[in-house]
Amino acid sequence: MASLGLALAGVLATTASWAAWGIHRGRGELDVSRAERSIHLATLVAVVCLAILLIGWPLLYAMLDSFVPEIPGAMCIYGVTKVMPVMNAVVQAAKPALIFVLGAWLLLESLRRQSGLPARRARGMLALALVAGLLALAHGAELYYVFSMDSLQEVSCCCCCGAGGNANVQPAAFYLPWVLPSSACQAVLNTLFFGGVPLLAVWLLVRSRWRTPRSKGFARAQCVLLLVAAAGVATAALLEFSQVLAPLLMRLPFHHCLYCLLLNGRAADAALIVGNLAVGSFAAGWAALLCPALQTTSSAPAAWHWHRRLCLLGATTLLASLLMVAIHLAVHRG
Amino acid sequence: MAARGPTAGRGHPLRTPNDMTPAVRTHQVTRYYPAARSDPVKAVDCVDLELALGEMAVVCGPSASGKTTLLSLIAGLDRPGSGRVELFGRPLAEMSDAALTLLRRTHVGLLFRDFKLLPGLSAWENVALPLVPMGTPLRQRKRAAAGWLDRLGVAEVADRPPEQLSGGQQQHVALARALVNDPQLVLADEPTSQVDAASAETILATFEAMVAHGKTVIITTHDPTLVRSCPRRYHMIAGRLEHRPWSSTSIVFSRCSWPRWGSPWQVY
Amino acid sequence: MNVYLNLFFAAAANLARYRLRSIVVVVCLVAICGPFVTGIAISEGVRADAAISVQEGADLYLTLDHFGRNGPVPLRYLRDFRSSPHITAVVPRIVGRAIASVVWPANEQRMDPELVVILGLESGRMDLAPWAPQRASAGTLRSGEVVIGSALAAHFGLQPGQELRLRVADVTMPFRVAAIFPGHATIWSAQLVSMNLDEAGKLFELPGYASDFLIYCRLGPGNIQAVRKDTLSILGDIPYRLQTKTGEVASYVDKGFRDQQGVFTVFFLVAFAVGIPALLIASGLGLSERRREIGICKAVGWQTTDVMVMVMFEQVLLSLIAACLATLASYVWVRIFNGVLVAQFFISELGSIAAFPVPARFGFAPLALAGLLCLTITLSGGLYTTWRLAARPPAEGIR
Amino acid sequence: MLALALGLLLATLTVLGLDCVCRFGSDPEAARQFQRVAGGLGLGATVRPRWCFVNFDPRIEYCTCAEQPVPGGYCYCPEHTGTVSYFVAPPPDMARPNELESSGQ
Repeated sequence: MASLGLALAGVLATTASWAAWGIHRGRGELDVSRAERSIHLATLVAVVCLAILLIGWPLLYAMLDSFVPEIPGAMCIYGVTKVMPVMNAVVQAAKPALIFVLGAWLLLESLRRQSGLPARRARGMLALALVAGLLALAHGAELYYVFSMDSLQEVSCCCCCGAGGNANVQPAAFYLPWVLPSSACQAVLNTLFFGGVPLLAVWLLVRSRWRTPRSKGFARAQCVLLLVAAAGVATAALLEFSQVLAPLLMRLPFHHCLYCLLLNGRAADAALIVGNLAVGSFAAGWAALLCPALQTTSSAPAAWHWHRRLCLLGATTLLASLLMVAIHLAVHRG
Repeated sequence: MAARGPTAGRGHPLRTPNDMTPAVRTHQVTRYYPAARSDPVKAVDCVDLELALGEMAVVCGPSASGKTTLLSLIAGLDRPGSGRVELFGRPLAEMSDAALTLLRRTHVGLLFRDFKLLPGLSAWENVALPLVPMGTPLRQRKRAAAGWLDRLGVAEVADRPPEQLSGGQQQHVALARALVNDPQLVLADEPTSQVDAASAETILATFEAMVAHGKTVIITTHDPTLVRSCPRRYHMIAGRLEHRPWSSTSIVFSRCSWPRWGSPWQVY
Repeated sequence: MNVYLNLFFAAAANLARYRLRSIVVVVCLVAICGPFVTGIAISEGVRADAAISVQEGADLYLTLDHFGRNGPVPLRYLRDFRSSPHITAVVPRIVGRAIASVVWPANEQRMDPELVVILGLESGRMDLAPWAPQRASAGTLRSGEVVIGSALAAHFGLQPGQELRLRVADVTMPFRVAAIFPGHATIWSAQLVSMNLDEAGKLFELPGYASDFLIYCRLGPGNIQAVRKDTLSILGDIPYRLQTKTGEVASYVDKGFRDQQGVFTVFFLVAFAVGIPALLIASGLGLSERRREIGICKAVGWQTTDVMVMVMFEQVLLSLIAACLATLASYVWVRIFNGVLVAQFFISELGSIAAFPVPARFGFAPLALAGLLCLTITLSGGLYTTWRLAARPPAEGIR
Repeated sequence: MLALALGLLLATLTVLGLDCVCRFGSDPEAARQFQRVAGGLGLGATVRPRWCFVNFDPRIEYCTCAEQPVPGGYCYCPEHTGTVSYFVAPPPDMARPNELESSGQ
């Protein structure tokens, strides 16, 4: 899948550059129309690349899980991530980041189309060519990671967790090295998660009811604030799940491992909870990026349309995730 | 214009045409087609045309004189090499292909010489084709298509594919498709060339009813009945358009194929 | 939302109208995904049998260590191990390879000798009742008798009571078939010959040795540690190798079935390298006629994006149909035709027609994986034709 | 065509569901019986150990081909290549009890 993604990233870079050149050189209406056709091809390739990224994201963790028996001492994906940690972090972080960036580009491109104006400036296509370059780098890094994974070294046991599907729990021997030492840190995390997620959801609900535009400065501030809030909630949620919620949801007291939470089947709906959070954060981020477009005359109607939908989607998924966690905790305490 | 709230449907705010805005205006519109071993072919050469709402115009001229190309440029199907085309006051040059298509979908009805119906689809599905990308539900599409087929007197063929219809019936289905979106402008390319007299009569009556309702109709034809029924007549030869009042004799001459003199001025 | 619903139904109607193109694309995808689903199903079936082999096996497997390889264990240590309080049973076992052949009367068609697995167990352990119900006398294996696998019996056409010769190096011994293992037991009993331990020792010219000791421990924590200490005290400085059921043996199953090597790596390369160009060609069938229709659609108000969305819906529908057909075809191929011709690529030494039911497990994962694979191939393969179709100027389309 | 697609999906899910419930084509009880008698024989996707035992049952034989392949990492033993399962027997662990205590197991 990574090799196919790499090939498609090359095709995307080529078509985006060809479209940018067409827009730049286009003088008369005929050239503009021809450039529009090349933009359609670039957009279509971008959609296929996004589909490959989305299909490849869960398969990445299936592949990492298949390395577990190869690495002496590893009992779950966390052990695998300790081999070549930097490259592994890059490979894992690249997928969601590129899904967000490519999704944002496609959203802004659909706004431009619905605004009815022909593409006069090539910067949209140049931005896509840049994204294609990043995509090629990400898939290249993944291929390098897979092929260089053969030179394995022993890793210390990550934590006491059942290998693969069977939950053969051994006595607590090790903690994760980066477990937050004090309970005060965990209290901060709880506050950030159980306070931040509902706040962001309510904010999105309020924004989805907006009708009249605000001033340009206020919109730009909103854009930055919402982006920061989305990123902050996503980070806090990741830490909260691995540090606090994973042991509770899996009922393994010392088991601070997000990978086991998603894969070892002890919390069947964990993937759905984390998936909802991811979709909510992405939707909030994309809604933030639309704020400037709400001011532009030509694209305002379409921007409002998408903005309202994204805010509703973000609020719904965040609240759904929060509700599912609450139910788990209630059942756990009962 | 301050940004207004989101419109009802997907799309962009269009200024609804008022009485003063001309429905169609072309200014020095030119369209050349590159030829392999000779000079580019002048399909449309510096054409100026202006039609207000509620008018009907007829364009005659020998074959390959550029009539169809002119209609394509007006409908936004094709882009002019130079010059400007404006529909309902909006310059098409400033619109992207997507916006052009949207404008065509909502404001323009097209009737082709050879009907251009999709084989394999039934008559009502052909009529409802423009409604599909607008998100109109199936039942509503079927009702609208049946209504127009009934109005044009071909309701009985609704469920039959085009291959099983006569030329007249196909032209009525094509006309119903052109009118299903209630367009402000109808462009008909030789609508009566492949139909019998009765069908031609029905088509002409339909056009006249539309003009009466304030729509604009542009017809390219060789049919003298259509020419006689229309006060505004144009003659097109070698890509050039002239507004010429016609006597009956002149119509006859236009039908034979004149040697190409390369000169735009024809004496009749 | 209605727009996408309309386009989805239009896409479904188009698949029916362009029947040739749809059939060719689906056949291409089924040809690619059929073997893929079959491979996964057989892999899961063998994994399930392997899990049973581990669960029902011994708690510890003891062999000596000769030059880093497994070495035979002298039977003299049997009493010491059996005296350990932590051990409930110790079963010496001989597992080896021999060449099986049959003495043919002059006029009959000769069958080639076969490589078989020899399993030697103590005489009291091999109870024949489950496999030879028609046998009147006592259920244990007598001297000179063997129980053979179903594939071996089918190969030589052997029935209980007939003679079978086994040869190892220059030792040849005749045996009489007492019973035949059922075909649907496991694939590892298909080419198996089971006999008494002492006869196996004679056959391999290693009397008084077993290839490994199967050690069954008492239940409870700490017993395995205790057995390890007993083993060390019994064997002292002799290098030995001890494999535990939950340790090394369980990791074999995880390691061996992660589908990361073998046929699947080759398969994915073929799927992408062949599938995508094949889709590129197949999705180009009837393109010129289709282009004219798309031109008409765009003339009456369809945008390029609408056409692209409709064509992508067509590809999603084709992928869904192809994934379902591939799964059904694979199911029929394995369950009804017993994986004829294809199973040999996933289970080696099987031959084109398996003499026993091929193990296969069809869960929902193969269907989902096949769907994702088809979608990836159609999206990538149909990319260019989708654009050629959708981005065509309406004027050219209706000329 | 949409009806065909949905019908096919329904049929496939029904067949897979029935197969999961009824376990056609396999007899776990017979397999358990055989394995109980044989003491656990066979793990890999091969019917007989043509080249070595490692893919038939890695408990029986440890194959050096996996640890010291020919230069370039390729191994000419077919047991290591073609099937859906491929076992790499771990190196013999010679841990003694005193080493066991120190590793905390």
